[in-house]
Amino acid sequence: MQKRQVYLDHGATSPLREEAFEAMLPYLQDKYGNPSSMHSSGRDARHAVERAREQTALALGAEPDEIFFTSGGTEANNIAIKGTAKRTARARKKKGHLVTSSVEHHAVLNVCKELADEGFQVTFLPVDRYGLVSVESVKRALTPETFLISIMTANNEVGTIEPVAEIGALARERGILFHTDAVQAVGQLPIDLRDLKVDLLSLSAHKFNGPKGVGALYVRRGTPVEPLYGGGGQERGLRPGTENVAGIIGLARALELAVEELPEKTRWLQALRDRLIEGLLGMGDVVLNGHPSSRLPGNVNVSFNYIEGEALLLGLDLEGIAASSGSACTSGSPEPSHVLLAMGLDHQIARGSLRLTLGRGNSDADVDYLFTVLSPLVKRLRKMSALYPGQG
Amino acid sequence: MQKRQVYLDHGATSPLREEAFEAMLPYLQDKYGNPSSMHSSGRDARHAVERAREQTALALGAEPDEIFFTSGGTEANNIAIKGTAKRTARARKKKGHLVTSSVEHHAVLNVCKELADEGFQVTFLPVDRYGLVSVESVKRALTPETFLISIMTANNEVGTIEPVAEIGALARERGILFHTDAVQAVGQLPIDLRDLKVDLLSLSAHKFNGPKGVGALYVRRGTPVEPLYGGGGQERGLRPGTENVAGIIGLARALELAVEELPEKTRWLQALRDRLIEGLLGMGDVVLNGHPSSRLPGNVNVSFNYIEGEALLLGLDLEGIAASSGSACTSGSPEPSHVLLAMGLDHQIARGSLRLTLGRGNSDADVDYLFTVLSPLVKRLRKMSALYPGQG
Amino acid sequence: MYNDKVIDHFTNPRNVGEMPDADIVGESGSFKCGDTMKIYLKIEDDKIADIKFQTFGCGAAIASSSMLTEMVKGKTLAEAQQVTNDDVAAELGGLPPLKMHCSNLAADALQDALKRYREKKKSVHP
Amino acid sequence: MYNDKVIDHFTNPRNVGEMPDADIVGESGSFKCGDTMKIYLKIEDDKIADIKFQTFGCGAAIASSSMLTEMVKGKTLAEAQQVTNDDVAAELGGLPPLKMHCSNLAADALQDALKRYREKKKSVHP
Ligand SMILES: Cc1ncc(COP(=O)(O)O)c(C=O)c1O
Ligand SMILES: Cc1ncc(COP(=O)(O)O)c(C=O)c1O
Repeated sequence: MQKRQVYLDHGATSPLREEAFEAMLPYLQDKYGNPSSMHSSGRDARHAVERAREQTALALGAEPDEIFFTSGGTEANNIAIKGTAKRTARARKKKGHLVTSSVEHHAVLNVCKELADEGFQVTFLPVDRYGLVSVESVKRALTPETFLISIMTANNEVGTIEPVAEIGALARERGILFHTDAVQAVGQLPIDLRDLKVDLLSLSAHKFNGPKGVGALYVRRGTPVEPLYGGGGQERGLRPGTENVAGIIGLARALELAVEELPEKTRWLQALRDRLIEGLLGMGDVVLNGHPSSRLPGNVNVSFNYIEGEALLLGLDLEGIAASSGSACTSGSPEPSHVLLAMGLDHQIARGSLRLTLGRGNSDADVDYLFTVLSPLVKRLRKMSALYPGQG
Repeated sequence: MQKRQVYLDHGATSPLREEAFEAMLPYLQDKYGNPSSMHSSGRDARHAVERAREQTALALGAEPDEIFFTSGGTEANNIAIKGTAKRTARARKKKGHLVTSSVEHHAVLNVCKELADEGFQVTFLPVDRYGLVSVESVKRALTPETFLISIMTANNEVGTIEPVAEIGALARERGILFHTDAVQAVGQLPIDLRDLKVDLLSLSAHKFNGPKGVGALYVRRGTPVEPLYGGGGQERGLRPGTENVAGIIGLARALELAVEELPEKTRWLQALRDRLIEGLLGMGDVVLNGHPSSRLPGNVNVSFNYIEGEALLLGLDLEGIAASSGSACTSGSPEPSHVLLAMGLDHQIARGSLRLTLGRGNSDADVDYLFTVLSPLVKRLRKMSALYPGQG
Repeated sequence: MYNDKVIDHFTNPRNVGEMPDADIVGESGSFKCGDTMKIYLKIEDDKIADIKFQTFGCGAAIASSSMLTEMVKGKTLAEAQQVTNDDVAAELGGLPPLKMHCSNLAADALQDALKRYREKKKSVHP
Repeated sequence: MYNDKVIDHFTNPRNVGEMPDADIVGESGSFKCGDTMKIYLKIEDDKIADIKFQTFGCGAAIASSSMLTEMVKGKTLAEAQQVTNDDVAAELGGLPPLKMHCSNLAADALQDALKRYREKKKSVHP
């Protein structure tokens, strides 16, 4: 008998949706031209890439010339932060100051740490117990040398939605660049760059049912940013290299659909999420991590007291359920999730975290199945635990 | 009537081969896990990526832990050159010297120029009229500060094969790192990293019938190189970001097959190439660019006196033939190909260049068709040319 | 990349060739990039009675050359003098932005011919 | 990631639980990462007559705990003293490299128990 498979890890990556796959197909088969070639097969490819740029721009409320395709969210973040740091350092002839938070993804955090090593001033803002960055703390951190604020739109682990509209307004007022890592937010939250005062925004296709290995960086017109790579001038020099044509087309199609379906999807996703949270909290000795309301519609993150997260994941996996955890043992690092620690959770609670990220294709039946599997598993692991007081 | 389509631009990009496409398919459909996830769908993806790494290593005579997947040849070159420069500068606490050639691809040339701007010493070696770098000139350029030599395996425009075995031996003898941009060579020339004294080697899948937007960097064990991006630690930290799983699998499958078929393919490709060259030279007032014998089996590059290359391309394109040119007008830059100029061609001859790159799927019939179209086109354009002396 | 009209003028250029008995010959070109155009005019009653061109250049350069000759054939010299590079590109229905400069040589060669013609007439009838 | 034997010991761990009448209890754990194991021994004739464990830790830690108890149950104290972390991992048929350290707590807890037992005996029969 085929075991039931339930995928509750859309925050890690999501299945490529059929429509995006079909849009990509011709570009994996007979439409193989290089967009830089001037012959007709090259022009077809160029045309397709530029159409994808228009679709992407439209979906975000941007202009096509503000969209730069990259190989993913990591690259978009690196270009946004290092590219503005490089440019600003050159223009001002000194290394300035940037502000970020302590709950960013490693693709922001490690970039900022490297810049700090190179002599830039970096402020890593603390967060509250819900993972929220306060606008006040951003304001207090600013100095005359601050050239960039980089705060994520929504957190990948605990789903907390940061006050980027307010931070953007502050940045604009002070003439400081504002980058937001929206990798988890795009396709899950409404984003309109006509309103949002953001200068740079990163996204990654595989988080919204597009293909892996392709992303984009939005760069508001006039934003000073330098390329990190030298090469043949593709993406108007900001990201040279032969374009991942099929990937770009898949990204644009997936994004277009995600944005179109967003209101409807948000409704059912949130309802499913809330049902899931309620059920989990009902299991006892469980705490919700992240913000109770300012939270991604698909994100659930809880900690099970007395249990280690990897053991939970393993138990779920053996029953066909895919989830993730902020446990140190899932990352091979000695420390559990920097996000949970930054929120002030103690080690044991941080290690007992379970992240369930819902997405396209999930249903009530999946949640039911999860409960069926999880209840006995939690009981079993608690009984086994050296920390569990409720025994004997 | 469908016009005949003849693709003679395999040097720009090549069609994704069926077998590679089929190997990718499951990873674009239901095998969508993130290789960093610990659940079973993540482990499947991890397993597939690591198998692809083994295949890639095997095809090149390398060890799996020496292969790092990238988003293409451009990124591989950037990491190889900037990554060693960064590391060496840090270790030696000064900016050293590197040696490259004046006929490298822009993904090497522009990187080296940027390093020069940053204060590194860079020697851009001249080439002879065939585009060859001499080992003697490399030797003479070396200084006690030289940490890297970067010379391409084969030139993308004129197909000239550089003496990388000798340059590698020299570099090894002197304790200097050697990088080679083998983007055009992999899948066209036999490469065995057990013999070749190369420390870093770049390749790009779409040049050997793999997908676009994925490549690899070979890094010999112990080679000091630093990542350029910060992020989640993928590719053992050298290239973080969620892996382009399908792309990586397509790369490995295409490479495996290209290497397997190489002896057979080289034979027919070379024969076709030589027939093509002979026919072109027979048209009169045509010169062969690049080396007559030390040349990629699929590369033909000729200049038609009195004709501008873009006009040729356009004429060919209108008859369904895809080719490329070193003409300035194809690149939108004021100067024709830096490669042809470095070889000492005068502007007019450089602008009249036509590159025909043969590959998988081409046949004698394609070459026949080319001649049928090209002869009258060349006559017509010459007759129209303000430079043509043979009129009136 | 190019529209149908440009392709038509490239494939079937009008007024191509030399004109051994031209009243005046104009030239244009950039020595840097090497594009070169020669324009041959036959002038009767201050009108362009016949016109021919030869061009070494890309598709846009050739099409612009052809277009220009068609635009000014039969025109008075005064009218011809008004024709600019932009007019030629517009008459072609537009050119890709990167190719705009390639069309410059056409009107330049015409203006060169007209200037020479005026100078020649001046020296003949002082 | 884990082999079948590890999965089996994780899913059906042997000798789980408390032992209120244990002769000696051992503990191990890293306060840093928070893995913790308790081991309970019943000792008769210098042999491990019964053994139980409780573990807070990942799959590898739990499986190692279970494996260890199975390995030493019925063994003499002298024999049990020879058992190392590597033995446990080997008996499990290997662990992923990144997980090797997670298996350390099992043998550590046993050795802690044995050491305490020796000390306890010393203080009883001086
Ligand atoms: C918030 C956030 N930023 C950046 C990334 C990196 O994106 P990618 O792995 O596609 O490079 C991720 C996902 O891994 C993410 O969740
Ligand atoms: C010699 C050479 N190096 C590097 C590259 C860059 O590869 P990619 O465009 O895949 O990044 C190319 C092809 O464009 C090439 O021919």
